[in-house]
Amino acid sequence: MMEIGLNHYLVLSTILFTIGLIGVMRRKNLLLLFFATEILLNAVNVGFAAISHYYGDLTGQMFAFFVIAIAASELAVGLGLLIVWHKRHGTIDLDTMTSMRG
Amino acid sequence: MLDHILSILIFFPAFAGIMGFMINKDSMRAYGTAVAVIEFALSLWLWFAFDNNVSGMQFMEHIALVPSFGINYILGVDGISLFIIIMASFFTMIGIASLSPTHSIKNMIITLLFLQMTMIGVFAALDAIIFYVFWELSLVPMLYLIGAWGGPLRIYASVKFFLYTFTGSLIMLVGMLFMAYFFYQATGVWSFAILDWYRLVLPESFQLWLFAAFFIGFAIKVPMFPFHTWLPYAHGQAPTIGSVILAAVLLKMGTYAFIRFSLPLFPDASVFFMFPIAIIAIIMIIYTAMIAYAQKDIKQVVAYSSVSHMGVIILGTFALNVEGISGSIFLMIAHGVVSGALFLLVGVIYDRRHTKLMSEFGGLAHVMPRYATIFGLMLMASVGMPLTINFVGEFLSLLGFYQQSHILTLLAGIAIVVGAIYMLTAFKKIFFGEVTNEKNKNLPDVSKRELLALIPLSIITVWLGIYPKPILDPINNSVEAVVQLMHNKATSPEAKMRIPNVSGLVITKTATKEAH
Amino acid sequence: MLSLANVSLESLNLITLAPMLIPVIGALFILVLDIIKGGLDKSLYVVISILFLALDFGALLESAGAFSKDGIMLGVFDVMLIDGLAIISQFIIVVTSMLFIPLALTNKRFHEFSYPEFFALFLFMISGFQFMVASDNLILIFVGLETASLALYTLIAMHNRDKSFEAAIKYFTMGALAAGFYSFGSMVFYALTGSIEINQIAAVLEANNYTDIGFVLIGVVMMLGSFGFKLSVVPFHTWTPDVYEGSSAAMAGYMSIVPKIAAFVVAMRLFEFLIHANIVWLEVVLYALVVITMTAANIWALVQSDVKRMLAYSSISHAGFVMAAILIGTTQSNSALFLYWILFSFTNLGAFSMLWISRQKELPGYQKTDHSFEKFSGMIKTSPMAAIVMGLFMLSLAGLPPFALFWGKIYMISSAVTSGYTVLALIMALNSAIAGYYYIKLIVFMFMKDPIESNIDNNGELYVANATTGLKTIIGFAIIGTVFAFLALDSLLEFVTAFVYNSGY
Amino acid sequence: MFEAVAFYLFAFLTITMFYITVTTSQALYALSALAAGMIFISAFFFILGADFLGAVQIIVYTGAVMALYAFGMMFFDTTREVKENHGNQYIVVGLGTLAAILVVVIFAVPMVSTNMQAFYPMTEGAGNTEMVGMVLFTKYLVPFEVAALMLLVAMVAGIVLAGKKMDLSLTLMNAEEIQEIEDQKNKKVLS
Amino acid sequence: MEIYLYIALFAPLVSSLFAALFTATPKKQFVGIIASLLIFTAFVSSSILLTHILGTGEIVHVELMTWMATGNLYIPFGFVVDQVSVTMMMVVTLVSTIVHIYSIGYMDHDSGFNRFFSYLSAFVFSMMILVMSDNFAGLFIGWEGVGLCSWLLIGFWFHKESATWAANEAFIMNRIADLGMLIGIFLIYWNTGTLQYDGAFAAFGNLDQTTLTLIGIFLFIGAMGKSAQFPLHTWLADAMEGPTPVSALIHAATMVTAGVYLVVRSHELYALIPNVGLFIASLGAFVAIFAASMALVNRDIKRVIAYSTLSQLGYMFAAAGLGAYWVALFHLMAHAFFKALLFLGGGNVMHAMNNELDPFKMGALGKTMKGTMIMMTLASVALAGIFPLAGFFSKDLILEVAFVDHHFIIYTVLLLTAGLTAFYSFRIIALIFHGEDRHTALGHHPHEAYKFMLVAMSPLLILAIIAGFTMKMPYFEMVTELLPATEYHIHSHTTYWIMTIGTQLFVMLAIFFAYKKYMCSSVKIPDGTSKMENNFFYKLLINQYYIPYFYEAYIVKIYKALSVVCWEQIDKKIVDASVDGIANIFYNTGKNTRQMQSGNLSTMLKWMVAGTVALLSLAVVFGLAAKYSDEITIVLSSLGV
Repeated sequence: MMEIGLNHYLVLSTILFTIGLIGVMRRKNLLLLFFATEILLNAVNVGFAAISHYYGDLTGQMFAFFVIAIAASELAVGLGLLIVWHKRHGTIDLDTMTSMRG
Repeated sequence: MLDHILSILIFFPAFAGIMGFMINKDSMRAYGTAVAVIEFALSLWLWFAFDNNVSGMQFMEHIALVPSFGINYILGVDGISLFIIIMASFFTMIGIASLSPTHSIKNMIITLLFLQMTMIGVFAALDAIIFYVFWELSLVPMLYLIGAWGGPLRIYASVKFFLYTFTGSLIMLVGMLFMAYFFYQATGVWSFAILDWYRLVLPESFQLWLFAAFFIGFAIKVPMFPFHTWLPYAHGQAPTIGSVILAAVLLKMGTYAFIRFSLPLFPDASVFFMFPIAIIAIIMIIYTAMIAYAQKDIKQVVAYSSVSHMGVIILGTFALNVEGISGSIFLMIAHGVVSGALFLLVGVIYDRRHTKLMSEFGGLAHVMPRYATIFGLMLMASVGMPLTINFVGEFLSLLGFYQQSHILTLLAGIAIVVGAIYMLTAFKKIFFGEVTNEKNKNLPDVSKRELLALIPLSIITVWLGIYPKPILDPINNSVEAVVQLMHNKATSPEAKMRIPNVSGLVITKTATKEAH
Repeated sequence: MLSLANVSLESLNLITLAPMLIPVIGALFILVLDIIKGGLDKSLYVVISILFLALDFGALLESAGAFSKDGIMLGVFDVMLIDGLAIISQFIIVVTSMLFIPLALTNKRFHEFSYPEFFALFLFMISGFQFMVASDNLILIFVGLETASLALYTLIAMHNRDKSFEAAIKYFTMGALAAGFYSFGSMVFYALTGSIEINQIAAVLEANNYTDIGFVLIGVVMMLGSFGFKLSVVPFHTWTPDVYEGSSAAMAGYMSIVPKIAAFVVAMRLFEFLIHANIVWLEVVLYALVVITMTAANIWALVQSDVKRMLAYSSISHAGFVMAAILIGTTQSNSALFLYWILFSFTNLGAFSMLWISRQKELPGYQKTDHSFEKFSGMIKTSPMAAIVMGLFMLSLAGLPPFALFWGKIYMISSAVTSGYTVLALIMALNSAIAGYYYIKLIVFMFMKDPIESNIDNNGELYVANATTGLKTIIGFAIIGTVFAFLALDSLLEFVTAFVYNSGY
Repeated sequence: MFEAVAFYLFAFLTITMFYITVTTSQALYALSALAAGMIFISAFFFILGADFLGAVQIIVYTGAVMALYAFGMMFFDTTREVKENHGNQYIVVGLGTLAAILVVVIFAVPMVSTNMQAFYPMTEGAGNTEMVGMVLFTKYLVPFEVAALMLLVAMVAGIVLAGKKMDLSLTLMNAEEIQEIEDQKNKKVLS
Repeated sequence: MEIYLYIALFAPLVSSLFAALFTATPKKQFVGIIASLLIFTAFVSSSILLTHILGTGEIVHVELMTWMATGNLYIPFGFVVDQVSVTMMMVVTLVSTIVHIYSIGYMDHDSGFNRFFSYLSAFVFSMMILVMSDNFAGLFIGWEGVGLCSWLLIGFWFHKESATWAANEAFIMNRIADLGMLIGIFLIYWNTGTLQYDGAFAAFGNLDQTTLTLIGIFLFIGAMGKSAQFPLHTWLADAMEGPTPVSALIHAATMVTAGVYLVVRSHELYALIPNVGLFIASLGAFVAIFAASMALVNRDIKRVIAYSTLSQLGYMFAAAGLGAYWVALFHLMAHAFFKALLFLGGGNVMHAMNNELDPFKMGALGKTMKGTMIMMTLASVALAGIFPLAGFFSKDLILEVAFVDHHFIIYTVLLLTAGLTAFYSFRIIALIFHGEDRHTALGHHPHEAYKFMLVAMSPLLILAIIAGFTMKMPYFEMVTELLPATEYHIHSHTTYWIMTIGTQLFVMLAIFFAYKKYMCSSVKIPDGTSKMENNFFYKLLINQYYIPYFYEAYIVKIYKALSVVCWEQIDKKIVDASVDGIANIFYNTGKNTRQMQSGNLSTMLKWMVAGTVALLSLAVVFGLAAKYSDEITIVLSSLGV
């Protein structure tokens, strides 16, 4: 129990990922929803770093590195979209965007 | 030119149809008639050039299309398909010539020309995929014909027609793909050519499944009980020309396909399914005849009578002997002529009164004697009066099946009784009695334009009833080849017994002929 | 200490990068051009984009030639993987893009086309897709995917109306979730094998004889979630109809083809080796997903009242149909996938283009959405040519012979038949029949109903309101591709089969 | 021992922080918790010896991402309490299941063969940053460049979307209105 | 000789087509004349053929062309004129010539004059095909052809509901029988390989008894329909709705005897199956008395004559069934003459009475219609079989046949029938021509028919008188060249004389009784009150043993109801509804589940996660199962699975 193995990190990663998923499903405010997607990516990063460490292999770190880059650029686009929407509707609650259905 | 006459026959109407877009609306009917006449002349030429003594395919064309997947453009006719092709072009011709004034006639004629292409294509194709292409394609113009010029329920009817047949043929397509795969397994080459498939002897269990797959496609097209319910709607709602072509040619695709595919490809399965199918055919014959009797609408009577007659055709086909199959092919033509004519006749009064309910009429024989006469002739042909075209086919079909089963033939023979019942009742309701409805008092008799279509049909009805030889001979030759093929391919002893060995019979036949 | 990397330029095989770099250069060129001289007309950008795509096409031809000579090429530290799949899919991507971009030349003005950035993003997106298909490194795939997706979100939003923002946000958010799944899946595979290159993953798993099957499956599930989203597999499809409805018809048409083929290629790389390893679970799950996707999407398409939405569901169904190829996993089925998609791209692009040229800015009262069925009532009477063309596309989509999709369909069903998936083949056939209904529904509206008053008055103006020569040419291409597909079929089939086979699929 | 303590401590912290992020109704709390969580995550990276990654994490996330979010929050005026309509709480059950399954599975199965051969092994004696740089600019050169491309795309996208030109929609305007606006523009240029 | 054969065959066709040209135009006298001439030509040709055959005994056999030939089947249009067919040809052409001429007068005022001749000649043509064909298929052509013409002619006055109804009834009933015939033909083909008479008959010798019996039965079913034998007899009485010349020609002289002709023609078959023959004879005898009983009370002249025809057909079948083919044929011929005469006379009466058919409303017509009266009386005498008229020779011969063959039941029945025949024949003679004048009160002013009509009828009269004693032996000589030449002589002279005289006395007694009952002044128009009319037997007879009602209630109505059920319930509600139902299932599923696409992003995300979770659970289950597969196997096996 005290010896921290790879599995510990993977479980942590999974738990964090799950929290992210809960957030994704629970949040109605888009900004806060985006927070949850960041959590998802961060959770994975923990896993990657841990695997990388236990294998003595750099690939995992590389992946994590790119995940960070991706998270950052997604943020830019996402915020752009939110800004446009907010300008027009004054809200970023996703319950307001249900004009298409069925 | 004869080398490519089939391609010309197929694509000339389509090309003319495209050109038709440029024609002025007022001249459209003349144009359509001209094209159809040329097409008919071409098909007659095909007949004259046809060698009656050859039982195999003639005028073969072969163009590689997708050789790596075995799809090729192969055409050819034999005695089985020749006359149906001629009939298709003939009916398009008289259909267009007798077209009553209607809205958007230009679209209608172009549609008809495309329909003609698909019809001839189906009967000339010798590659399963090419066959399928035309088979499916024929749905589209028909869909439009019913949907755009039909009665109040036209959209329901046309969509039902389309989807029903489409569904069936997709299952058939899976069957075709299987067949090609089996061919590939046996030979290492992909091929969809029907003549190649003929060479393949399949184990019986495969045959049964494939037969079932093909059967669904064909049965819906025919239409066989219980897949027939699209037909009354389609006929009931279609404009006259649509019903005529549907009854005369399109339904024949199914029965033709049985002879072209099911029988020679799956002889054992054919024997296996012979009795179930015969029972279905008998249900079709009697049950639909009874339904026809209960109808209030003339067109529905004719529509259901079509189903009933198709039952006899199916029965003849599954007689699996030369007499029965020849008879069923002849009956296809006969039924085409007669039911086509009947639909045209129904169209005549519909044009005048815009109703098809029998209760609206009565005593028309007083007002429209010529009409009544022609109707009477066709009615008699429809009930199978000897010396009319229908009798030859019905007689041969039933005669053929009698070899397979006595009791079932006896039941099927009830056709001639129940057929008479509904037809005569309908005739009585429309033509006999006093003229009770004011609106009928001054109906004009058949016009020249209508006679243009009806007279040739009447002549054919009687002529081929008296002298069917010109048609029966080529059919006979090809059918003998098919039956022989089936006999040779059959693996189970039951099938060997059921399907006669024609070459064994030839001797006796010449002997009989010499004796006379 | 680290020794300096000693890399020769030849071993990098930089030529493998050429097809991807050309659109990037094009995009940068457009951006620079805009900085130097603003306010240039969109037609210039359209043509520049086409030119660069043509160059791209040339480069692809080059790669194709090289591939048929030398086989699979690896490049730039083995990150790039140029095999048959990559080449065919890039051809599809580039050609479809070339056909798509002239749709910007509309008669009416739409917001997105007034931006040079639109064209730059578009080219970036193409480059992203090309990277995605030309690699088996999960990182590069991920980055390429995100590049393309981010550009795509923006392109959708740039249509600049409420629905398009809504669509973009929905797409974006779900995309972010899918990215999460993707990275988690990659992590599981990495944890299992220590590698993130698909062929090595396959090799290691093979060597371990799939001992940790539970872990493999978790990775597979995550990947399925991610690619299910991209390929709009039910139940990950929910974005599709909304996004199609929200974006312009042209963009919707594009989306129904290009992103999906890219995703298909990756899915093929990722799942094929698992299928071949006889992982029953994956077969069962894929089977179920394929059937559900085909059928459910068809059923929902039946009840749509908007043509574009109907086409959205139909493209879901088509994607499900094609997914079957991955399940079957033979050379024939994989070839069928590409064949199908090539033929589908012509037809679907044509159908969406027809919607695009009939796009109105102000909707009359009877029309609730951009392309409701009522809009097309009696089209044959007011605008016959357009109706016939649209009808042709519908028939082709329904799989009616001899139009393009029919050939794809029979080849696909045949591949199912050949591999013993008889029931699947029947389900595929029956689904085509269900699909027949909604395609015919549009034909019914166009050909059999009476036109709405106002449309008679303006003589069917609305159906071609947006048309210009450029658009008509594209539709012409689509018609030729749809109707005369059978002429090109043989060479196409041989090309595709050879490339797929030589890539080891 | 130290490792274990650190792990559990930071695990607890990150989980708490992220939990707050997804549950709190105060946007500001959420933001702060997220930032804190991110920083705690970088702690794992340091524990695991991925120094460079840890640095990047702090710089990019806490520096750039959080700043952007903060700007966004100010823009959207979500500093006050966020009202969200959480209709169906059944999802929570679903999530519980999901989490449980995942955790159980990963707990239950001890991970993988240990004799894994590293494809890009860490070199003894070299610093993490150095090693990362080595791999990044050889093996992952192309992805790196593509990532740059992606950032460019994101930048362009952000500029376009948030730009002033999006305020007026040519898509929704008819031809006359567009003409009018262009005339006005030309006038401005002329005057 | 072939040319005469063709003339005899095709002259009626030409006549029909010629008349058909004028169907749309108003009445043209010359149409009738030319048609009659053409039929007469046929008669002359037949006569020439007859003399040829009588002279040389040579059979004329031609083959015009192939009709159907496929596979093993070969059916030509072949015609044969031999002793049997020439008899029929003579009867047919002679009676039809007379009927044609008669019709010129009878149809004088009818607007469908030209059409009538067209139909009538067409009938003659069909009948000629029937009798002249040399194979069963050709016979079937004529068989159906006469059915068609009968339909046309019964329904000639198509504005009358009853006429068209009767026409359809006749056609459909005949069709039922024709089905039997068709099956018989199929049996012959598949067992002998040919449909030619000579070929088939030659092959019958090799067939087993069962097959032959089946063939015999099915062919006889065909004959039953055409000859209106029980239970297919109802149409004949109803067929009297047609114009009277039609009744005379078709429903007395020619068509209805086709059944007898078929049996005679197939004598080589029936000779091999005496059991079937006995059945035929028994049925014939039954029909004879059955029909006669209905004729006793009927109040419609034409129906009475029709029943009498039916009864006589019973005689013919009795003879044919007992193997006395030539006797049957001879009676057929003789019967044709006097029965046609009787009908034509009846036609005169009808004309005179403005189509009134109830003899109770006539009476004392003898005063105004002397010629008709004489003719009808003589015809009735002939029918009753009084010496020396035709009926005596032919009918008594049948009685003798039955007697000689020791079929005493049949004999008794036929003898009784002879008495009944005499009674009902003279019942109507008495009611029409004698007794009180009951018609003037009803406003009828009868007049005699045209002279030429009477003249036209006279050959029939002459034949009815002389045919018996002049022709019996020559005919026997001729026809037995082909048919079995059995002479039926009662060996004991005493018995012979007792029988003959006894029969004559019995018949005369019946005539006397009829005159006594119906000539007296007390005869009134029945109004349903008299005691006799309420008698059970009277009711039974007047209602034709309730058989038509039975058919109506239990066959027609049920068929109708069943048809409606098939359509409304089965076809629409089951077959079609299930097809639509399948389509609707899909559509409704779509309708009900489209809510899944709520348009809410949160829901979409939930779906996506839910999908993944579902797949994950599957994965975990599978993964665990794979991992612990050994344990699972142990547990399962311990559970006995």
